[in-house]
Amino acid sequence: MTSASAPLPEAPRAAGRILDAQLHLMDRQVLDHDGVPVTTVDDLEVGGPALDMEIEPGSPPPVLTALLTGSVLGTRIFGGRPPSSRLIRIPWKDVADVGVVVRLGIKGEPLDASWVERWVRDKIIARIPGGRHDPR
Amino acid sequence: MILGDLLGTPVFDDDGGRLGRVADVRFVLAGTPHQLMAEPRLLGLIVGPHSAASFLGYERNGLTRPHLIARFLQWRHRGSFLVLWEDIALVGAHSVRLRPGFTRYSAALDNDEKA
Amino acid sequence: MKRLLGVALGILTAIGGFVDIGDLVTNAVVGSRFGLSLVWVVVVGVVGIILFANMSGRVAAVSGRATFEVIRERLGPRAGLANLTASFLINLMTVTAEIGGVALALQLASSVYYLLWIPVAAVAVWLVIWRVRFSIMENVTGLLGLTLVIFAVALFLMKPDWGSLAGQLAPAIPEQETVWTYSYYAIALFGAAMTPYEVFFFSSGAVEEGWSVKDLAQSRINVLVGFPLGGLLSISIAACAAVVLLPAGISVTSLSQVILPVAEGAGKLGLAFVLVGIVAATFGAALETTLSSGYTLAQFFGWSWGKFRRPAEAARFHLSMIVCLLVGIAVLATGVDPVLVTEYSVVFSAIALPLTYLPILIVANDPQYMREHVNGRAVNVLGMVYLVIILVASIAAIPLMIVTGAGS
Amino acid sequence: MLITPALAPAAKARTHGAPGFAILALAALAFLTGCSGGTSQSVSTAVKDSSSAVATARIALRQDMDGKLTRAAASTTLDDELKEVQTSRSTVLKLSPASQEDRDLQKQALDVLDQCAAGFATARAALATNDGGTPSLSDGDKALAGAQDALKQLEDKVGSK
Repeated sequence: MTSASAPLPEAPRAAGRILDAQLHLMDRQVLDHDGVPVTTVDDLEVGGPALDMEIEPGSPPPVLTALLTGSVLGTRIFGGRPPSSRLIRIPWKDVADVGVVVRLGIKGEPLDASWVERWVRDKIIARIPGGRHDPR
Repeated sequence: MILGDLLGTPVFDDDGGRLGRVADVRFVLAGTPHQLMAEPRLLGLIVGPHSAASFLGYERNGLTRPHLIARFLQWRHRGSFLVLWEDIALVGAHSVRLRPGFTRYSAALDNDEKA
Repeated sequence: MKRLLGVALGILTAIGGFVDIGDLVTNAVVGSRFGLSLVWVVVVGVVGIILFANMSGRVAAVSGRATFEVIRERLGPRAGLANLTASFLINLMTVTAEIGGVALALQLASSVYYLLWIPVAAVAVWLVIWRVRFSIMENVTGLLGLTLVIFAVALFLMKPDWGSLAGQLAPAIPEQETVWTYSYYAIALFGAAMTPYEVFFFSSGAVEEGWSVKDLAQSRINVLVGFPLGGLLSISIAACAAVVLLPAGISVTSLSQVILPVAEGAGKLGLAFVLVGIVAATFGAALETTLSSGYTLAQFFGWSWGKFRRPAEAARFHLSMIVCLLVGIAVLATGVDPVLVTEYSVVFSAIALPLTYLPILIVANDPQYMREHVNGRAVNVLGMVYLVIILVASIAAIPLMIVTGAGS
Repeated sequence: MLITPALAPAAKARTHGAPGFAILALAALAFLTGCSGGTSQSVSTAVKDSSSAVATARIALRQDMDGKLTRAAASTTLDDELKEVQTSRSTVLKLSPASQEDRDLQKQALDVLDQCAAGFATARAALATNDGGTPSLSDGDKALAGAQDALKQLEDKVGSK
């Protein structure tokens, strides 16, 4: 192939900010509205295209719909696939900013992604004397 | 579909020739505007002929140091290219097929982001 | 005036916090077996930890991201998890060793058997983590750890033959040792100076204390002045062993041997100082390593973490530290020798170092994180030199461990 | 493939597994293979470890006599070093020598190590009976010095072979 060494043409200028999944999103820390860590971006969910189906020329590009967390981290490392119902989603509409970290525009406390944290807090840590003591 | 599945998937041209693997998936914030951020629309795939491993951040033009690491990773990812959504014919569970006469674009990213 | 005081305090805690059970044991072992012929490794290690701590502290101050968040983000989940597993196990070994060190020092002070002190030490560690403010914890253990200066004082009081001591400084292999044991202990010393937990703790501590770009100058002074002085402390431990134990044909295998030179030079008062110093240093390091276990896990998985939050607001972080302490107690309860655990932990530290060092080196050059505070050219040259050194040490460690039977 | 070792772990990470696990497995192997060797090798190690222990104990006793060491520290030191001698003794005891020569060596080593343990017993008793009683600290030191000489002779003998 000759094209490997010749400089490739620039892609047509896109109409908005560019985000590369791997570079800008995956494995980044997710903070909530108040800067409290919620989780990391363990994977991403895209609304299409349908697998193994010919894509009609001119069909609209799929859209990134949600950040994923929970057991999907385990399957991403070791292989396999959790059932879709077991995925913990943070919908993209709740994302406020993408920088070094991904910031949400909502509070993290009530999210599905925080249930383990809530459970450990309510069942164990808050029950130890001083568990709600403010260190400052 | 889950994006992690797409990363590392082999990419073929229309004749079945292997071009490499999906190294990254590029989005552009140009979809339906929400209250906070616009929806990221799939712009295309970054295909790496030699390695689908992470670029460790060195795909951006601005990142050239430490020099030896930058050179090494650029060498590992030599020949990587961007192929646009319009040129993708089929996304399968184990392969991606491009349309005949697809265009390779430069995969480099401008380092224009804010911290 | 207040600012000057702050600088002084920072430096003093950096010195006092530099030495832990790994430095104590490894330096004494090396001094008793190799004299001062491995001092050059301490120098290499100190320069390395300055470089590494400075980079990770800068990343934390500028971007607010601690080291393990960076590791996960750059290396991805697989290599990140491999690093987490290795770092976490080494951390656990070090927690175990430090708590054992506290207990052994308390036994030397009280003659109550060390196994009885272990639960006491572990509970004390947990209470401090649970209740005490981060800065107080740092400063108290750091300042008390300064009493380890008694090693240097004792060395002077013994009036050694300075000329022959200086003559040992050249790298040379003593006749009863082999090139393999010499290299093995070189790696152990390097690992003792550059333990990854110090970097996890340093960068997370910067986040705990809310460092910003304004604090960079202060942190640079702490590291640049405090760590070399801490390194001198390490060297004086080795020198004490080289003066008293080496001529008597003693090779160090227990903490009681580490303190004998101090008693020789400075008597009972010196003994009191050194025991306070060892308890403070190992206790401080037990806090740091326990916190580091929590930091690494929380940062990899994106949990809420930090002593600046109420425990209930960082529930998994606190739970994981409690579990670590319990595991540490359980391991020590089997009667395993804490000194032996220490000797292994420093070598494993050297083995795991590259996967922690590389992402920090890369991100310290990334303008998205660092804006204009990216590494300078000189730092990068040094950074690449150390990348090679760290890789060589990491690759050579396991073969050397096998060849030498872990240095025996 | 041309991968410089410098970046192999990081670069391969996404495609291949976890280098850390291999490292840990190897380390465990190192643990297991660390201890082996013939009779005279083991005796030599045991003798070296014990003479280091006895020398330490003698320093501790002397420092105690000079008033430089507290009782707690001195007795802890003796306990630690006695443990070292006992460990050496049990390694020698566990040896299964093949030749008559090795059996003699094992017997000799056990005798010397017993002498060491006896020396430690005297020294600890001396430390326990406060000043003036018997055995005195110098008795303890003498017993340990005797053990040290015996160790030295054995060491020379093993070394000369």
